[in-house]
Amino acid sequence: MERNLKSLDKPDRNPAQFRSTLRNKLQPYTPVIMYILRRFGIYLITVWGAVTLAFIFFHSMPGDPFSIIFSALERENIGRVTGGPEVAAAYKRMLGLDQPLFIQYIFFLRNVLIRGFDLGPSFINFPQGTREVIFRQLPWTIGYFTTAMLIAWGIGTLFGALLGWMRRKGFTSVAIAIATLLQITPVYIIAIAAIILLGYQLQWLPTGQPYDPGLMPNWRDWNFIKNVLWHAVMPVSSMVLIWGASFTLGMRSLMISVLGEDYLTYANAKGLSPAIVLRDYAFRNALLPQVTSLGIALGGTINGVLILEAIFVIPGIGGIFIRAMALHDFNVMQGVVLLSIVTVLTLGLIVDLFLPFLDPRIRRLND
Amino acid sequence: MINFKLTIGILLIALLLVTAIVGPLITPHFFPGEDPTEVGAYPTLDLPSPKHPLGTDILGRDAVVIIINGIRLSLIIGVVGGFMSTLIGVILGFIAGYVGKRTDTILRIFIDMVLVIPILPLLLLLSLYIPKWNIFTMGILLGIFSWAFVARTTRAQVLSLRERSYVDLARLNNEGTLEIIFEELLPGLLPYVILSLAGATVGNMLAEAGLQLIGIGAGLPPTLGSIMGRAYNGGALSLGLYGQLLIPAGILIMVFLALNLINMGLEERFNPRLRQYAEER
Amino acid sequence: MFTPISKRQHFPTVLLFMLVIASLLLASCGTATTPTAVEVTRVVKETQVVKETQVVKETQVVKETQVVKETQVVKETQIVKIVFGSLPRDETLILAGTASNDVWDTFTLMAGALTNAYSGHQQVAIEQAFLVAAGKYYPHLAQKWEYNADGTEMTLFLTTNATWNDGKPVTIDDWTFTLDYLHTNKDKGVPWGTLLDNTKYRTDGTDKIIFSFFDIKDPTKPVTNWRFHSSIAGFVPLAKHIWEGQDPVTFKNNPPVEAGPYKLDNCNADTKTCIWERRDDYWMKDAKLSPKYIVFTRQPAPDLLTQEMIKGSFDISQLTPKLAMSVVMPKNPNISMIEWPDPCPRHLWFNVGRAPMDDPAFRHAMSLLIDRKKAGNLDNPPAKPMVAEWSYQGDAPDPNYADPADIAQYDVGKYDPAKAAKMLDDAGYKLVNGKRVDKKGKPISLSVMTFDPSIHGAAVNGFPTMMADEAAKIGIEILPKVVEVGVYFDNSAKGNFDMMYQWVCGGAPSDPIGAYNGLHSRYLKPEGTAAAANPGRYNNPELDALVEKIEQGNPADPVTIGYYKQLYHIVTADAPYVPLFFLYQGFPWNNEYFTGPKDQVEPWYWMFQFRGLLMFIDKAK
Amino acid sequence: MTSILQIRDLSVGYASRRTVGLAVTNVDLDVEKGEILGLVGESGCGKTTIAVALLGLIEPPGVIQSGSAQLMQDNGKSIDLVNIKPDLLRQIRWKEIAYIPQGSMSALNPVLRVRQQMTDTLRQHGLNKTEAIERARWALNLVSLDAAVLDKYPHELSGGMNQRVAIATAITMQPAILVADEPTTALDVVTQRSILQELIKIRETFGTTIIVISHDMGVMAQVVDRMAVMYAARILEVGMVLNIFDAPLHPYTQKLIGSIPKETGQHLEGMEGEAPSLWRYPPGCRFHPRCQLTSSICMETVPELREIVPGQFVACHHCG
Repeated sequence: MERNLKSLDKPDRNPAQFRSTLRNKLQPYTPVIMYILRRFGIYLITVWGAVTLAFIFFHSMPGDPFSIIFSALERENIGRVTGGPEVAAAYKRMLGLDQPLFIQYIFFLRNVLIRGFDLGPSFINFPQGTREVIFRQLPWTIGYFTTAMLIAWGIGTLFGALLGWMRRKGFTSVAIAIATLLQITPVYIIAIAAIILLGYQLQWLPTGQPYDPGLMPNWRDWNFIKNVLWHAVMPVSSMVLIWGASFTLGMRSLMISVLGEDYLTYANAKGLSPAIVLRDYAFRNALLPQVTSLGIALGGTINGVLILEAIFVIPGIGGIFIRAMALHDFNVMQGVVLLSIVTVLTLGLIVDLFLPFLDPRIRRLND
Repeated sequence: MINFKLTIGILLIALLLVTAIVGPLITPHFFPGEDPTEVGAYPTLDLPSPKHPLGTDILGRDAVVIIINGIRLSLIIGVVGGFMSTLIGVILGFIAGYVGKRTDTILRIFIDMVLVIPILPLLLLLSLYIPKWNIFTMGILLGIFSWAFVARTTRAQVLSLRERSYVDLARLNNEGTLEIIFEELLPGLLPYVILSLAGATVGNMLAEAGLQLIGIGAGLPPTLGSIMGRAYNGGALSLGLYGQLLIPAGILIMVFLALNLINMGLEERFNPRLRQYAEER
Repeated sequence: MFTPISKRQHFPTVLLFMLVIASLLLASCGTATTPTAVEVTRVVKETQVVKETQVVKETQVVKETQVVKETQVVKETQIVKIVFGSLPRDETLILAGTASNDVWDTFTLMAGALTNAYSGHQQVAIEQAFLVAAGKYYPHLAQKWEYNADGTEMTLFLTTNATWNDGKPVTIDDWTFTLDYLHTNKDKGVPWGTLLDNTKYRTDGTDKIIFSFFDIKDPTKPVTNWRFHSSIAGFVPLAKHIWEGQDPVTFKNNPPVEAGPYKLDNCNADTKTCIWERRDDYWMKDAKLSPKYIVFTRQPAPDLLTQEMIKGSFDISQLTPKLAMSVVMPKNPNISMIEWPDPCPRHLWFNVGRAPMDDPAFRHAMSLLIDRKKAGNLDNPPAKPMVAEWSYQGDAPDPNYADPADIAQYDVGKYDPAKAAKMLDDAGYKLVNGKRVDKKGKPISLSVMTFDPSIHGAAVNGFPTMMADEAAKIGIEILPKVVEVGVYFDNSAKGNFDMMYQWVCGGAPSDPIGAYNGLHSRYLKPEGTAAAANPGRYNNPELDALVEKIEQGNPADPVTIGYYKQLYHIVTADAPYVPLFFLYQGFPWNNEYFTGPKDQVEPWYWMFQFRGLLMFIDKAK
Repeated sequence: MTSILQIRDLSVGYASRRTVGLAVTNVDLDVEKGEILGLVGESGCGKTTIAVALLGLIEPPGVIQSGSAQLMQDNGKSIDLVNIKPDLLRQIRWKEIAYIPQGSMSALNPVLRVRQQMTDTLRQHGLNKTEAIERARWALNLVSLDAAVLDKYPHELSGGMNQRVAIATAITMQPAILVADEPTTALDVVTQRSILQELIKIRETFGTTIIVISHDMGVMAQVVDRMAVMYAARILEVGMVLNIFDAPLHPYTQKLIGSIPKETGQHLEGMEGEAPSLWRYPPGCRFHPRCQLTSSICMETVPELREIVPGQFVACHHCG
């Protein structure tokens, strides 16, 4: 070990030795590499499995979008569109929905993998493509929820750290009680409460709509951006409230468990100032697991937005999903689900792969 | 020594259960000779009055009564779903944790898959094709597709349990697998199972409510969620029927609060055992 | 080798990020981004003043008049609210609806784009041959129609001075192109795609198209069709120079080139808002188009919509009548209700393909379980019980079309559980320990498919529950089944239901064939495959024959009218469906800037009928 | 020789809801300058608590009931370690009294490199970066570790290396007193020996006073000059290690010594009964339930430490 360490410091120029030193260098990390490969393999399998699961699920749904759409059309505008069933059949032929499920599955995989997330046309928004529909609205979802999540994380981590650090002070229990209450409140209830109070009773904040209907989207115009932000205040802050609370509590318990560690006693024994102990020993060690939780939370975003987007009339993924569901537009549903699956799993993968690099403790576990 | 949080939590739950069970028996006495839950029994969307403290709903039923029934229905959905998901979750999680090795890997992958698919709304959609569609089927469906989380926590617990020395001891005394499972592991697992059950129950209640709120999975007798949803989507506030929106919401929060109190209380009681569970959540 | 991430690297970034966001939010607080009102100056009147001067000379008097033209302009200034960026409120008609779809860049009547009902394209941009409003035909792209003596041909007289909104004239070529184009693409779900299946056309000059009708099986055999005008009335020709060579499904037609009175200003998918501006070069000079701008936008959640209506931000919205009348109208005197009977009467359909619904006695019994009055009162304004598909307002039906004796005999629209029980006993549905069993001895358990109150109102949602209560008393289990719209259409088209609530459209009082032809066996499909009509799988040769006779007969002809009585008799006696009620729609209308349409007009502003409504809207004084 | 540390009547306890259980009861102890003092006893007898108290690390629920621990500084002034202002305490820590933790594997911060963990203390006590690093290298050198260790994480080092790092960290400020709490637990015998030799070396180089806390008589035998035997929060016997090993006076000590294997095949006598918990100590002499000499007095009065043989103090009614 010792010799090995020396060789780490000053590698020899002699090629033969250099190779050996190189081997020596790599040798301790082979377990890490193996771990990475294995984890990545599992990731691929999971993605594939989940996507397949979703595919089978959607395509075994009883409702068939075209007969729904056209029987609806026939009833809605009388005497204009006729021959609904035939038309529906024609469309199904056109889109290969009459093929056996396995063939459809093959095509589906090919389109998604080779043609870059091409999920065919959206049925209710025909002829628009699913990809277009989703990617046009994705930015809103990301903009709102990721921002909210990050803010919540930042605030939560800070508060949590402080609450944990002053765990013996009386007043923290109040803060904790509040946080707990917030954390357990279903987010949609907070949302509705905010709309009722701030939007409806006091009429301080705009509720829903990404910006004033009169405005034309123009991201160079400061007024427009201000308006968008102004409209974002209520949704974002209500999400921050909820998520911030849970992040706070998470960070606090992390801090407390860290504060019980031997190395904290040792740090105190070394006569370090509380500031340094807090910064370098307590916070630092509690932060990394907290990063993990952020990664996981971010992954869950898309699943979490359904109700909120519906309540705050945000033109995001959730809205599309709900409408698509109502008319069985399973291409779109599939797209959204696919997106969320990949996001969740990828973030999980990133966390699993990079945390060891950030947190030596975990690296030790893997070796 | 009695635990404050635990007591409060249990009291809240008890209160709720009593309302859910006894309520429907009492309410008829306040409406002699009429059925307050009958569609069109009274004018629709009436303002609160001594007779109808929360007014009437869009189908002309007394709001108080349908909220009380709503508690019952929501609880049934929650409990049925809770049992369902706990059953599946615990079994799979247990297998994954106990058998370990490749089985574990495969099951874990499967669990992750189910966890990432936002399957609940789709399910409610599908449910509309079920000919006999009632709260029990609803609960069961919710359960069938919300077991993954339970499975994950259970697995973690089993993993930590089977490393305990007494289990090794049992192995060394070469007890049979079943003996080990039933005498050593399951007793240790019980607290988590109970908590998962409670958690899953409340989780399902809230999930149902949330979806009802945005009008997915309509077509049930009025659960708390659909009462809330109809109030919100029917402009209850402008009409002055605040209660029909706020009270169901309050009840839902209360349920969740109670559960968390119990959870925390138990943690304080058997600290080391449950802390890990708490961190899992 | 691996350096641990240091707090200095990522911790302040989070802080910084938060600061930025926070400051932006603060910066944006309370800033009004659009002007809300401006001062405009309008010329109110111009007068010419004539000046007369007299010049007197010694010798003779010459009177010369010199006319000095000078205009004297009286100006007055007033404050005008500005909405949607730059539109003066008093010239802008704002329609708030439940816009939901995601397509906002396609302006065609084809396929999926048709589900985009709230862009305003089909309301104000397109031009139809005739506008149908309040039962009258108003000539637009066509002037009139003439049938030949035996009704096998119809001549359509086109308007000649019409122009597309890109300036090009609307010619007969556009018409013929459209007819063929739609027919060739008929399997893509285009409107009027099947028009030429049993019709051929020829042109006569530049302003006449002659349609002749033939038997769909044997093209050489001419048939009569006295109702062709009603199917061609709403016809919308496409601009040949735009559409030629385009695929009807994928072509976006953006910006829309149409012959209608309004041009697209812009559409916004995020806020689901479209702004339309009146054409200066609109060809029909005498058309009454009061609003200069028409805005279609999405309405917020009910409580907020209520606020908006009180503020008068919208001219019409789909606010529930209850809210409008009890909350909005007291606070805003300008709001008045437009109420009108929904022209599509509501029915309870039976899946005749399934037992025991295949038994007319059973169907009548079911009908007797429905307390239509009570259910109707759930709605506001209350839905009126009805006895005939086409008898608006639920009055006694026109004796020319229905025999009051039938109504009495088959107690149409009656509520009488006792009698229902008796009928069931007589028909052999015995009570076995409290449960009524069908012919096979199985306890009867049926479902009634319907909607959530938010879709078609409380009455529609409530009656199955009432039915269930009554049925339970006589030992039949009925499960009300509330479903999503999509599931509903899927199930109804595929006959996947026991009983369901559905509406029957097209029963015009003068010629209610639309109320019956949906029962024709030509639509019959096996259960499980989607059928265009006749969801109940009803099959009755007698009815088929009558329907065909009426379809070919001249509606004005007393003989044809005679058939209606028989038809009504069959339907009431056999009850493939039973009438429930007429719904009364009610929308709040804001009279502050534009006075609302008359009550008899349907303010269907989410459909092409709105174009007809426009003729009844005046600028408020 | 002058005593550098005088512990007088020190009582440290742990507060439960109702009572306070004393983990250290009225302990008097003098530590001579430059000696290696051993503090020995079964686990849970309060020896570590003493160390913790000396380092001022007692945190709730722990409380210092009474007593003092006077530390004589070179300038002749003396500081009471157990009741001292936090900031003053922070100053003298590591400069006057340093600490070698028990199980340094868990005592070193896993996410910081050794470099930072060794230098931040020095920086705290006013050295600049380069000086600090120099000092760290020097210290590591002293415990015969390669400077490359500086750039490693604790988990990349072996247990022995971690222990050396801990020692090196402890001596960076050349403290007057060094408290080594179980310095050799969880180490293999060879490493144990070398670690102990490091301690001796340090004493010889700087004349540092070292308090070694251990339950392992073997350790005592190897390094300690004087040792104090603790049982149930009290000190039973203090004396030169050689004397105690030759002639243990207190029955408990006798048993402890007796439990060390001397030559193979010799039967080891165990000790029946077990040490009382800090919640319920027996009255009188706390060892009497397990003592064969027990008489009525043992059950009533607490024996004082008495100097039986010169330099050897014993707390027992039945000695001498």
